[in-house]
Amino acid sequence: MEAVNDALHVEMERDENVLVMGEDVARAGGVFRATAGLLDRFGPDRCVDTPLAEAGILGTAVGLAMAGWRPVCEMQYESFSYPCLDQLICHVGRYRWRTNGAMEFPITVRMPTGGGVRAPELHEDSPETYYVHTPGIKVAIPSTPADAKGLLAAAIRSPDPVVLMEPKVLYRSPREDVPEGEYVVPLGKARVVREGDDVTLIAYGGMVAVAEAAADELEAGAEVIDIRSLKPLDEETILASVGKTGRAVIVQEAPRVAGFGAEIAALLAEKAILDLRGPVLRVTGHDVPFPFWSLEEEHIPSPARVVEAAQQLLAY
Amino acid sequence: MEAVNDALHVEMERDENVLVMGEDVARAGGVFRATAGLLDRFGPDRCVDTPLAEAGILGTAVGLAMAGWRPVCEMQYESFSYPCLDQLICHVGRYRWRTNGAMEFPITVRMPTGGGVRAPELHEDSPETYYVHTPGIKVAIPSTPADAKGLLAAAIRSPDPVVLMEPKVLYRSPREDVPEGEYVVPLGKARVVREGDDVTLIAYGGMVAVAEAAADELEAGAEVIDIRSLKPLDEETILASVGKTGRAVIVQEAPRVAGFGAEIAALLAEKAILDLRGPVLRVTGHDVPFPFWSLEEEHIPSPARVVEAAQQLLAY
Amino acid sequence: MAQVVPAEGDMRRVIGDGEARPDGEVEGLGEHELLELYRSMVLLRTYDERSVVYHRQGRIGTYAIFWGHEAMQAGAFHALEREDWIFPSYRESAIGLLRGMPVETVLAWWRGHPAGWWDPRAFGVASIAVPIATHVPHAVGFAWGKKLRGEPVCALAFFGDGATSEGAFHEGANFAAVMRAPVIFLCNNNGWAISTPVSAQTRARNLVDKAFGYGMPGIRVDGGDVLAVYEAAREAAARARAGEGPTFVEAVTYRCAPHATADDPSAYIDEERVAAERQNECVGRYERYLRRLGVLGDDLVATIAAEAQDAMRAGIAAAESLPEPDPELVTRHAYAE
Amino acid sequence: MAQVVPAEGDMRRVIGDGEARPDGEVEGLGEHELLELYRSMVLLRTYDERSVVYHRQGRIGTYAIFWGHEAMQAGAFHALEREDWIFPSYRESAIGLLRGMPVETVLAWWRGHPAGWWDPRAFGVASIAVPIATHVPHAVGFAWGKKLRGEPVCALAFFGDGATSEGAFHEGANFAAVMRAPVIFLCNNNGWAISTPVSAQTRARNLVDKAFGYGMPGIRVDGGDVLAVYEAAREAAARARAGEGPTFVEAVTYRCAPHATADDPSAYIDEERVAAERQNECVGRYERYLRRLGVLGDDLVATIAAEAQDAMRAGIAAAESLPEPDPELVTRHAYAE
Ligand SMILES: Cc1ncc(C[n+]2csc(CCOP(=O)(O)OP(=O)(O)O)c2C)c(N)n1
Ligand SMILES: Cc1ncc(C[n+]2csc(CCOP(=O)(O)OP(=O)(O)O)c2C)c(N)n1
Ligand SMILES: [Mg+2]
Ligand SMILES: [Mg+2]
Repeated sequence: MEAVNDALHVEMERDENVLVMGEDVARAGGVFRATAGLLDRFGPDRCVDTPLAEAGILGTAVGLAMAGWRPVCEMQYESFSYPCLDQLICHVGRYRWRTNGAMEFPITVRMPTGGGVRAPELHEDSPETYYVHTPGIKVAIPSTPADAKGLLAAAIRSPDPVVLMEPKVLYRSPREDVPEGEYVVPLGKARVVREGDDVTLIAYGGMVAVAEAAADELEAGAEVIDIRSLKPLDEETILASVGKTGRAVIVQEAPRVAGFGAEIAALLAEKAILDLRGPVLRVTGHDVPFPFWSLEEEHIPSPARVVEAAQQLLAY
Repeated sequence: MEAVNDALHVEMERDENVLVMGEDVARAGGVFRATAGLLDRFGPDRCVDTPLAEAGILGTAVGLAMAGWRPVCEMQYESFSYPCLDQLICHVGRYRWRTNGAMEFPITVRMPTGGGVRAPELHEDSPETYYVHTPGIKVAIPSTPADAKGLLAAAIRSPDPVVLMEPKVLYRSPREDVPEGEYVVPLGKARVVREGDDVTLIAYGGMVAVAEAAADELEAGAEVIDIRSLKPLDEETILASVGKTGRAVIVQEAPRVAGFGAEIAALLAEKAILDLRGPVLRVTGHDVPFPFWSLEEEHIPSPARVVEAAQQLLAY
Repeated sequence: MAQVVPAEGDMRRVIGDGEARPDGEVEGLGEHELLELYRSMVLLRTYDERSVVYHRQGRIGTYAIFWGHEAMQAGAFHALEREDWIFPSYRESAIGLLRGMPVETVLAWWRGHPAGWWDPRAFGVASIAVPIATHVPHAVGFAWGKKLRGEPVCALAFFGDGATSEGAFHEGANFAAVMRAPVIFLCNNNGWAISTPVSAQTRARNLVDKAFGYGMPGIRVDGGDVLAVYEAAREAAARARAGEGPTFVEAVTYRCAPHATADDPSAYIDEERVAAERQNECVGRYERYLRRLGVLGDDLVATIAAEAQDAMRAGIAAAESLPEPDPELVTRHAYAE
Repeated sequence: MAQVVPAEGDMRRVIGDGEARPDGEVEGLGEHELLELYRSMVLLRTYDERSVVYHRQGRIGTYAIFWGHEAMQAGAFHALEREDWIFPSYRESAIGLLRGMPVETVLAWWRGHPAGWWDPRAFGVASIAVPIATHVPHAVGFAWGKKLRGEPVCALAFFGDGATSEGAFHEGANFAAVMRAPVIFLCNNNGWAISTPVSAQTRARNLVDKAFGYGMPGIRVDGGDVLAVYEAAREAAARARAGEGPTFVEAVTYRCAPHATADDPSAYIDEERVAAERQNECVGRYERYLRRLGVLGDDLVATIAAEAQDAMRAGIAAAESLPEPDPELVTRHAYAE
């Protein structure tokens, strides 16, 4: 969280066209404190508390971009970004194309994502599929504080609209040292979290830690890949790893059907078919609404479920 | 189109709780004439011209369902359904679950879908992924007039919310004989359009005709499967076919990344890995906004592109 | 009479200040009804105060405090008939108690336990709406649907000042007016949307002015005056039942507690104003009114308080003795089985 | 002066009827400006009538007719400065012509050719908005953004009566009022949203009444009176530049043509009303006014008509001689390259 706040300070300092807007981002500094201090530092013109209307936030951001600004919109929770899907699909992802590439729409949409925080309903969704499937949009999801800073910087500097989803579990992660000052993690590059020769565990966001925990438990050598940038996707890194291990387990918190894990599986079924020594397995959330939190452990993929899938592959 | 109109007449006749609502559905009988005659036949209480507000249409439909109605909402074009994604995700797909299964929300959302009709932008999208990925929602897409009637009847009778996407190209298809009176095509059953032993062409909606055209051109025996019901999905029929042919080409008009075709590929990568004699290939729209119509043939999968993919597999 | 807008600028009041402003009275309310209103307010107040304690004790999760909004909630509630439906936001999470919903059900909701869901038909209370304003069209559709069936039922939707900025509120309000749906839009203007003051939410003089744009009547009342809220809601319900369509009621309150247990208002709120508002809180105002009227004394006050305390003690005990939810439950109820 | 609502019920008019109602005049408009307004109206009228023919001839695709809306469009346009931006709906597809956009560009749009896209910065005209009301927040954000930069620029958004039912309109209008964004909301109330009459769209007495709920001034004008529209828009633009924020202008017109070439209104429209409206169409009204004023005669009428005809002839020729779009284009421009 400090990492996000740090990135915002650095990027607003660096480019006076960067403007932060959203519900409760100024006076309160954001319900997760991501925008704390920006109002005092950059003033009410560049850190704006908006009315309570998400589609209005993203819709006016399109106009702000037309006026030369680089809006960074905060959606208070991922589920409250649903009202702006209309603007996102109809305009944010299409407007550059609509000008034959003449105009840029450097809009960043930040939102917390995922469960595991014991909150009421609609505070724990993982809606990345809606964003990834939308043309003209780029999507990134960090799994470490450093990436949270670096990917946000990349998103803000990107000439294209980027949806940056910040896992809530990450907000609670222990302060880990994050590079000082300007720090950019380019979009489109996955991260090999740890190397291994026997099975590839592919994850992103909050599921990276789950994959790592599973890797710890496995006897076999597990390679853990953090996709990090869902769109554009770093196919190379994924294919190289599966080319080596021949086994892939994809971990996704979102509901299973048509989740982003399916795209990874489809990629492997198309480009790694000869490498695969067994089925491509997905460990995902169920095709149900995210449950009441007393049941959330049953829904969110656990290290045990990932281990089970990996062992099934290793024994295949 | 007559098939849809026929189904609405039959189902409204059969169940007095069925209510049709939407923009221009009553006085004008729908911009595609799908609801023609309903106002005269069933009166203004059961065929309602609503204000121009899609989220309002679906949001009030939730309340109408609570009052015992079975609303059939028309979205004038698929792209104009985006404003109601918020209601769909937050409420339509969740409310039954929210009552521990006590209450039913038998809401049908009809919308035209797909391109090939030389219309201005945002009249030719294929947004099924947004709906299929949403828990609590069922999705069906007919490829024939008979299925258009039967699946709509099934949707209206379903205790669960169903999004029914009607390919616009189908509206223009020659009047083909459709079963008279009550006719229901159960959700969850795919259709084997034609049998073949060498390669399976998997498609739905407007792409089924493309797959058939490709099958005509192919020397080899192509089996064409019309998925028809995307959720629930008839895995059996798909797996049986690929088990036989060992080769699969998936045809999808929507943008490629995280499209529904990826889910089919993931299914095969998980459950048909030993059957596959080559990669699972997807022939899809590009990851761009649906183009201006002078270019639409370049975007929509063509029989030629499908043939090329199939031949690549056969030569693999 | 509900005036066709532009609505009166000042707020309607019934309860006096015990000094300059004399007490009024509401026609048709006898001693019994007056005390029922009081009981409801005390139950809500007790529920709220206990919940904040339970949260501190880690016995429930994050909780949306409604301290000071009891008059707005109870006043509106008592204007309804049993068949009427209520569409609450998270801010009215305990409104079901007034319809006999078990305390443990509401506590279970805040404990993240599936026993916190109920069948809306059992109480005429829809599920607690978490996404702002999205439940407004539900209330409208329900009311419209009942009207189509010829049933003399109306719906009441609770929402806040911030909710009026959402498209969902706008579309719902417009549908209601066009369909002449029997709905009461009860806007709890507590001055804040988390840290955003109503002055940063709209330029309208008053939120009730929004009614004009929908061609519906609007009433603005002192939301801390349970009798004024009751009278306004009763008037709106009468219009609804008479087929005259929806009414917008702006109940002016003040959020003199944090937005929720997770919130720290010190960064943005005026502590003095909060202190003043807490001084003038609605339960005390009504209690003093009833005492002036002579229908309430120390004994009854004590009895009613004790009843509420007992209900809460039993409720939390029941909630805490609920069995752990069956893990199987996680995959159920999304679809018909 | 823009009255702070509730807005006047009747419409503002300047042009008389040549009989009982006398002609008025607009301060600051000399003969040159009056004729410029006329030229713009004739160009728009010619564009529209030719387009309907081109459609019948299969030379363009489905087309949204704006016959009878020329006064509303030209009047609003001429109240703007060159730096101001216009956010049109499909109904104002040709508004760019008044800023020098080539006729073939607009025709290419209706021909489904990528040459139909333009760089909004080149003309201060945003892309044609297809989804109803969703461009309203764009205009607001642009105006707000320019204001933040201290540039004295305003934005004008055209939208219809039906658009006022959408959440996007509501959220945009509210943002504009709160941010005091220099925006002109130009609502073309032509009585219909395809087949839905405005009476089924809202219960508001007049659409301009909606301004009240946003705390912004509203003006209601006869949309067939180009001078009345011009004056109202100029007044709104002045307020915007003076930092006084947005204004809602309801231009009352009538859609006396099909919604689009694909539409057959016979099922729902009152043909007599249509005939009457066509009788009283806006170009003729203004032409008669200018003749009464003595600034326009047969020769000039003929010249201006010929100019417009020539522009269209050249435009369709240029559009039809555009090379087929490069197939490669289909995968381009969604992302930076
Ligand atoms: C669509 C949506 N956006 C944002 C939120 C986060 N949120 C929860 S409460 C709240 C403020 C609501 O203010 P108001 O409508 O005045 O109601 P109050 O909390 O004051 O009762 C916000 C922004 C939400 N729940 N739903
Ligand atoms: C969000 C959205 N919903 C539906 C449509 C389909 N549609 C096109 S024009 C129209 C009617 C618009 O009426 P109005 O706002 O009065 O503008 P007018 O066409 O009269 O200029 C509709 C419903 C659309 N384009 N966008
Ligand atoms: Mg509030
Ligand atoms: Mg109109």
